[in-house]
Amino acid sequence: MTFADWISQPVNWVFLAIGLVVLFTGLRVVTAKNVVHAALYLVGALAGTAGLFLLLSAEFVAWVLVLVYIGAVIVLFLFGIMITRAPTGLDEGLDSDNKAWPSLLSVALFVAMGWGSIEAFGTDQVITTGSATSTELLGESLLGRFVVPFEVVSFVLLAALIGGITIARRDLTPIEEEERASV
Amino acid sequence: MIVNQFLILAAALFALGVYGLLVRRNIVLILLSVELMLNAVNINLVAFESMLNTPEAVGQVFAIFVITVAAAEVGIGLAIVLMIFRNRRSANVDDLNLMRW
Amino acid sequence: MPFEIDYLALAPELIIVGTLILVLVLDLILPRPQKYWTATVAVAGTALALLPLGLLALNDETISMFDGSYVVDDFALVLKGLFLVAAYLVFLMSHHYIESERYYQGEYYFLLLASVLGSLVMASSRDLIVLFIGLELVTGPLFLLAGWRKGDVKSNEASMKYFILGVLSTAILLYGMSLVFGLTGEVSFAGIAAATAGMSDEPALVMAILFMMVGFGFKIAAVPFHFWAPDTYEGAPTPISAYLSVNSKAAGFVAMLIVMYQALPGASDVWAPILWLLAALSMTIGNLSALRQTNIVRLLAYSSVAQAGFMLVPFAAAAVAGADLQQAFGATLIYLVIYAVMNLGAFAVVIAGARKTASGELSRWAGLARVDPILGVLTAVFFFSLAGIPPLAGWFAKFEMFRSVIIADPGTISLAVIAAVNTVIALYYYAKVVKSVWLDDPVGEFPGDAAAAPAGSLRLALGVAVALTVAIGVYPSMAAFVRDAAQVLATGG
Amino acid sequence: MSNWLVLAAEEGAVIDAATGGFWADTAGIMLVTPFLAFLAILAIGKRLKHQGGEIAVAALGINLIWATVLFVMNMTGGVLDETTFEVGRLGGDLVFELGWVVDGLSIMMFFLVNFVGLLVFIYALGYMRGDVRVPWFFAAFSLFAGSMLILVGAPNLVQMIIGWEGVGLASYFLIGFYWDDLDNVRAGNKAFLTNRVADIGLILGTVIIGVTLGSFDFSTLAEAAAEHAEALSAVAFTGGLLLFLGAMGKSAQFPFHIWLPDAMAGPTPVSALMHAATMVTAGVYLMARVFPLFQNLAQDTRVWMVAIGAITLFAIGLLALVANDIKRVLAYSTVSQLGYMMTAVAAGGYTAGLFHLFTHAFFKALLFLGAGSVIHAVHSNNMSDMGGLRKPMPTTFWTFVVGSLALAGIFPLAGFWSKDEILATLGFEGYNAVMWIAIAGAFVTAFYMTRAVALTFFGTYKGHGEPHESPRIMTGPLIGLAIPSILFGLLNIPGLSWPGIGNFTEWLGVRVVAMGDHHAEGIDFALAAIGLAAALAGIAVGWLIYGKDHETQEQRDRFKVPALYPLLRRNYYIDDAALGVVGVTAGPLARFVDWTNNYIIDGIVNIVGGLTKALGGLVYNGLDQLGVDGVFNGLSAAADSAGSALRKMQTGRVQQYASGFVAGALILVVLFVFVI
Amino acid sequence: MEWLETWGLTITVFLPVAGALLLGFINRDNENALKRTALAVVVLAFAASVAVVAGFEFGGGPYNTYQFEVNQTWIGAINANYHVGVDGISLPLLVLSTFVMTLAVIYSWNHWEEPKNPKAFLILMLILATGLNGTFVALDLVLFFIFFEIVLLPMYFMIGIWGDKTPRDVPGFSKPFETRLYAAIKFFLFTLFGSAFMLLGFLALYFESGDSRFGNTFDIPQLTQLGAEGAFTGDFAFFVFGAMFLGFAVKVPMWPLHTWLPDAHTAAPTVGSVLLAAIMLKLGSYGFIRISLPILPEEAVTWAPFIAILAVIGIIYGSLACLAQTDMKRLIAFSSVGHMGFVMLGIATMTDIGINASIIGMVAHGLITGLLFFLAGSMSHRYHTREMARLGGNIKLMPVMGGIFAFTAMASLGLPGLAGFWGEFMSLVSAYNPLDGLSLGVFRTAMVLGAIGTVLTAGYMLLMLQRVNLGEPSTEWEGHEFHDVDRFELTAWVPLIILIVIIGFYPRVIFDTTTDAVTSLVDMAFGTETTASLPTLARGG
Repeated sequence: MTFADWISQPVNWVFLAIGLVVLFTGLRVVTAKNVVHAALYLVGALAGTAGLFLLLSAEFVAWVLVLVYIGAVIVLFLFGIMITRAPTGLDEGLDSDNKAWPSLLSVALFVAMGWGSIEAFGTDQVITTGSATSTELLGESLLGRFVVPFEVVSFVLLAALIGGITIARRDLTPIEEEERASV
Repeated sequence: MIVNQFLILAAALFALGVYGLLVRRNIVLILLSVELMLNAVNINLVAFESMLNTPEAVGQVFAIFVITVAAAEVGIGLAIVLMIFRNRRSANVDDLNLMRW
Repeated sequence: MPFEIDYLALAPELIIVGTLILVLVLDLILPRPQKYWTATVAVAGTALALLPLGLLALNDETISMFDGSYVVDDFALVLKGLFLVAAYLVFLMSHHYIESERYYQGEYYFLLLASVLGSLVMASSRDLIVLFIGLELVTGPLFLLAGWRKGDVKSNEASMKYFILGVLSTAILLYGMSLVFGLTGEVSFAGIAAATAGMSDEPALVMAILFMMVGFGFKIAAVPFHFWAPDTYEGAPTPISAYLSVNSKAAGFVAMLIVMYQALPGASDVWAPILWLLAALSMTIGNLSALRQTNIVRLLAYSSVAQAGFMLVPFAAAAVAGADLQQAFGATLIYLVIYAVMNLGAFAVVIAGARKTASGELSRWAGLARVDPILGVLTAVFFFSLAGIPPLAGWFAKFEMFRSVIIADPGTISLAVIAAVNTVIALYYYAKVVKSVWLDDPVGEFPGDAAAAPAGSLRLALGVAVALTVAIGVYPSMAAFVRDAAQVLATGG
Repeated sequence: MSNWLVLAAEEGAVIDAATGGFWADTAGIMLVTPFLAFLAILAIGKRLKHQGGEIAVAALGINLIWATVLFVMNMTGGVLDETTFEVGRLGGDLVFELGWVVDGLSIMMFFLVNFVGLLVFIYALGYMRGDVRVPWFFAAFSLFAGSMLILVGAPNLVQMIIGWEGVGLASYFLIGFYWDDLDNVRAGNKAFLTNRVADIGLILGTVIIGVTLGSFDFSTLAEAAAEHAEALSAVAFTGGLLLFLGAMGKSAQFPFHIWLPDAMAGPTPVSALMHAATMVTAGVYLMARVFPLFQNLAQDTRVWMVAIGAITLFAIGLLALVANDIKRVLAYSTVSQLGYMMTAVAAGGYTAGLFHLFTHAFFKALLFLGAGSVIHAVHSNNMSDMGGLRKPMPTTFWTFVVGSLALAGIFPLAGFWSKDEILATLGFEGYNAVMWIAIAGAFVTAFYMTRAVALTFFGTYKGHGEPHESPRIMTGPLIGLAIPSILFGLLNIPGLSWPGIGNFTEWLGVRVVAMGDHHAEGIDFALAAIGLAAALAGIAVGWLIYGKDHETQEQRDRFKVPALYPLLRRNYYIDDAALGVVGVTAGPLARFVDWTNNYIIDGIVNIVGGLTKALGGLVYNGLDQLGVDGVFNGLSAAADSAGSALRKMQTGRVQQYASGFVAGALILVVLFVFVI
Repeated sequence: MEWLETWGLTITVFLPVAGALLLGFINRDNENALKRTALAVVVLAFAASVAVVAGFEFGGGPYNTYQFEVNQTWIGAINANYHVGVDGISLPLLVLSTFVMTLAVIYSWNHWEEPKNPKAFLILMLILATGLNGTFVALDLVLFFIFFEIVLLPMYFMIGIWGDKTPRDVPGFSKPFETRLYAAIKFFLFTLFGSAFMLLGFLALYFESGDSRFGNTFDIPQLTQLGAEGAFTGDFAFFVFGAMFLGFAVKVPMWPLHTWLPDAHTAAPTVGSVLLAAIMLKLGSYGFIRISLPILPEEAVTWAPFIAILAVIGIIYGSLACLAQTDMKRLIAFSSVGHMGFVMLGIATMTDIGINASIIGMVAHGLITGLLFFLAGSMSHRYHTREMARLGGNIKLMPVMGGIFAFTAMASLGLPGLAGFWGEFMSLVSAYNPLDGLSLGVFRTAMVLGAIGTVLTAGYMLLMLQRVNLGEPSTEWEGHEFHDVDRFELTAWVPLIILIVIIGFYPRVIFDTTTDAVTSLVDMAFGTETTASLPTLARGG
């Protein structure tokens, strides 16, 4: 199919719009000179992604993305930024001076991946049956066939939680422990 | 819509993430870049899913798992950042080169 | 649709789950002086989890659950056994180490148990998602445990490096998996195997395999994905380094084995050459780097890189027409088991030695055997075993490894020669350790409490390790049952 | 050993021989007793009166009984027997055997070795009294005799080698007997090594012949040679030449004679035994043992052998003219006499050569012992310290004169007959040139012996102290040797077979294969006369030059002049024309030979030795330590540096690790996706 | 003796290691108990080996039939068995091993190098004994490999701990090493380098035998059978032989793989050098005879000239190197290179005579060089130096020791009538007429060069005697009181001397055991009965 046929489909305009947003914000995430801005740009990128998911009629995943990331993760990030007192203003020292290698690598990586997928999938269509994937289906497979990972992943979270706390918390001095014990 | 338009977008995001991971000094920003990469993966999965329409929507399930794990990663990462910050008053990776050869 | 669940088959996992919850609870209620109970519980739990394995081993029919995404067969059992025994030894090593250094104990064992759980799950996984989650559960806690010596910046650095590279590898791995999914529309290995049958010339598939290999390569610390290993091993608490070098490496290998032999047997002509290269690189670079190490832990780190290379060697044989896949598969597996035993032993020696020398620097270990001959003997045993000198277990591992690649094929033969040369290089630095322990004159007094014998638990660990090392070495048939287990899986190939 | 007799009978040249019965069967005792003596002396020698000397004497005494009995039996009947034990089978039909063969040849040698040996031993009892390490001396001495006997009794080449090397070893011990002085040790080394070099010939010859024949036995060799076996004839030339090479070493043939003068470092009795009966005769004996090989197959080699022998007998004889050390004079003369024997044997004069060997043994031993007795008296080897000794030492003097005359070949002493026989053979075999050389040699021989006698016993005494006649125990053997030196020539008068006992030729004839060598039917009086004349001329000239004693230093230097101061000498000869002739001929020639000896041959040896050592140094320091070893060190060093290079990669910066990570992945992609 | 049949070898092999365990329980201060136990153990092992000799049927059967055979499953998975047995070829070496080991223990009774610690030393010796004995009786490649390697560790420690402590510079390295450390590591690496390839070769055989009637097998007799039937040929076999060649050649050692030897010998403690020279070097040449030749006959023939050339280079080269030595022990060490050169030359001829030569050469070299190292050790023990320049007149200071030294030197230079002669002479004999089809040119040149080698040998031996034994003692020893040989030394040495003489004059003691086995070996492997000889000239009568 030619670019003309492609662009003639309105849905692709939408895709183009969202895609550009995602790309732009993504670029800013890795280039922004201000930490907080970077975090906020990530919000943009994720939101865009959610949009794409909607295009792909994966609503449930889209909302999960929004909730988990924009709801939790970003907040977590901001906390992290605050606590570590990363310079919230402009900061030239955010990036390492040597950018040539990384850019080269990432471009090469992009080329390789892109080429590979074009080779593989050519112009395969995305079939969207208007109706979104039913949440029920997801639920069944999550609690059915994928119940093991579903359970296990909870341990991942639990471990991350407890371990994170233990690692991140300020250790008590022996004296404080005495008090703690006496109470 | 063809699947490749999503795939290439994802590839671009992934590459950006890699770039960030290699360039950023501040550990928090490195984490952000990692999120970009994982996100790219999600795009792939979902796009594939809607291309293949597997009976159990495996792709989307996979994506959900990835999101969850990503969240956990962030938690772990930030905890480590805090610990380091507590000891070194800095979240800069360049300062972390005590150990070499 | 409801699934019937065989709880006996899941018993080991369930027992571990129970144990780690119990550990959490105990950690909450016990006052600090009594917290060492958590260790005891952890050890007991691990030991207990070994029982159902025995029962399952007796009836050798394969139990498959959840659309075959979770399977308990001999192969899985062997690996679970390996993981549990290794974990058991690590716990024994940790006990005194953690307690004496006043680290958080409850959480420590909790996280370690979680990681063990992950490895158990992974051993049974026949499905990309389960595999991925399993791996994450293995690795996630370790990111934190690597930094467990919170006060020590080296430890922080260790965990940071491990973490950043870890997530990078995870991302790449996932990208690969997503491609596989996209190409096949399957996540179950059986399905993938069926779908990729004639697809080996598909660049996307090659790329996918490569990306997944990057992920696994990170876990097993294969060159060029090994950079984290030395730094992390050095910085992390020694028992964790031991765990990293054995369990998490083993986990990586298991993942690789299952994926390659179960999901992608058809594409062996793709991955065999790649692994050929990785093997050669890992052996050579790992050994050469190890030559110059002065810190014994870093030396072990590089040695584990090299050993990973040796374990990869048999994979390369899989591509050769008419190669005995079971043989190759079994070789890696046997190597894995033996390596686990002797490497844990080596780390145990390091812990015991560090208590005497209060240093990981080889120079300070000089003449250690003078004050503690037994420790000296153990050092000799484990390091020579790693070097592959009969009649210590290591020789049989190397032997099997060579055996799998001596096929009339230039590729494998050349790899065999590379391996042979590397064996000699490796010898040099293993002997160097033994040399400084036995032959060199001590530099001054040993600062550590030179009189202090290793803690009881550590002694037990050493005892088990040395017994296994010698026994397997003298009567390798002990380890041979692993091959039978291997057949189960490799017949797919 | 039936086949021997059968074969001998076929050849028809041999009187039917008895097997020798008890005495032949037990002849092996002779090979053993000296070794028992060796051990016994080492064990208890110290405590005995003569410090073990008596044991040695006893051993040879016992041997002499057997030797004599067999000798007589051989005279009367002829004895032919072989006894062997298998000591090892190599697979194939190659077998190692030890044992002893009793036939004319070996009996003759048995008698010679034991008789001369016994006398020398007895002499040594006196000579060595009060010397250092006497037990060790007699032990080694017994070893010397014992090894020689093993060599003589050898039924095959391997045992021959054993005895051969044993003799070499013993000579090494004895020459280096005064090892406190490293010069003597070096002399011993020189002797041993020179022999060892020649032994390459013997060993390789043995190998070639042995393997070709499938047996090392002399009998097999003789039979094969007699039958002109083509397999043997194929290797005959090489093998023969190699064996001869070995013989040259032991018999000090030119150019291997270099070790002999140095061998004088040992005590005089050693020299006596070494030159008379044991060591040096071994070469000739070997040639005689394998004679059939040369007789029938290896004719081409004989030319060489004759040439070598001729050079030796003349050139080395000249050396004796200029030597000052009396023992050296005798040593050179021995070499020259060996030249005679070798030439004879090579020319086909089997009997002639061996007969000369036989007679020479007696008078040469006599001369050495005489010299020893003189040295014993004046405590110096140099004739410049002697002179006028005939009065204080009559017995020594007369016996020495007898020996000299015998050596010079004066009728009717032993030497005359044997030398005449050689000349006759040479003439008969058509080696006329060589014959004339031999005659010239006879002249030279007489010349230097006269010189020796004159300088030693005539004129005035120039040494220190008051020389005395040696004790009875030393003079006794002198007399004991003088008698055979006079008489034994009669044993083999051409054409004369003594009733009942026959003659030397017949005794020797008792062999596997008759030698068929020429034995003159009668005396060739012309030739005899010429030989005798040459000898007499030699004596005359010698006496003219050295007879009168001159008192003043420069005058006494006169006899040294030809050797040392050419200018002086030429002036000197001007005022004495008669002597001038000899001077200008003999002098330069002698000096030339002397020079070649010292610079060319000896030089070569030294250079070779030096080079070898240098090469050793090169190989070791250059190659081994740097090269071969260096490779190893280089490799490990390389691995080492490679290690340190890799360390650079481990910068400790996580992001560089990460880039390595990604780069690695990418490279793999490029490699396996795009390249492959 | 049914019992002996089954247990004889196993006892000989494993008694020492059991003894080592036993020693482990004895207090290290209780020196006498330690020594007595060790002695008892080695004596028993020796007795066992003698019993084996007693029960041995001489001249029995065709090649590849073994006596006292035991064959038990060991590693079923790879079909590797505990298969041991002796034949005429291995028997003498086995006895040599147990015998020398006994003497070594006796000698070490009152000779402890620094740091003393008899317990450790004895334990190492016993482990070593097991390794050595085992290698000679192993009939399974894997088993052989194991024993072959076991030998390494004790020797490594012996050299490394009790070795020579003087520092020395090593080309390529910045800082000087202590000799012992350098030597130990070097020895270790060289040998393992070789054996790594040897293992590859074994495995290759294992796989190649896959489609044979035995299936994949490590069993030496079976492989020999196959080899004789021509199962292994072509490039494959060529490389296999090469791999095994590396393994064995390092151990022998053959030029240019020999450089570990001088360092190891020089650095090792006396007993260490003795065992190294007397027994360990034989493992390599034995491997050639037992494994390389019969299993890969065709390749053996292909490689033979190459081996012969290296052997001869070794002979000449070793002797030349000896001439340049100033260190007594080092000189003796280099002499081993030459002597083993003769052994290898014999093997290279692929004839019964040659192989016989090599075996008796091994035994003789074991006895003689062992004794030489004993002496060198005892001397440097007394003089505290091995520099020949500082020695001299030794025979004056210590007559008995000097005498024995002279005797041994003479034996070592291959004096006929002493053990050393037969090996050298016979390998020359065999080299004159190698196996049909081998280049006469190469081998006869080798013969000549070898003969020249004997002269050089004599040269340096005499040089050594001159420098060490003869002349006036240097003034620095004035006033020193040197005690001549003590009774332990005598008990250790006299048996060796006697054996050297006996073998010298009556080599049958060896040949009667070996000849039949060797002849049948050559017959089986190369299908020829013997070196060419003239039947027409078989002795008449």
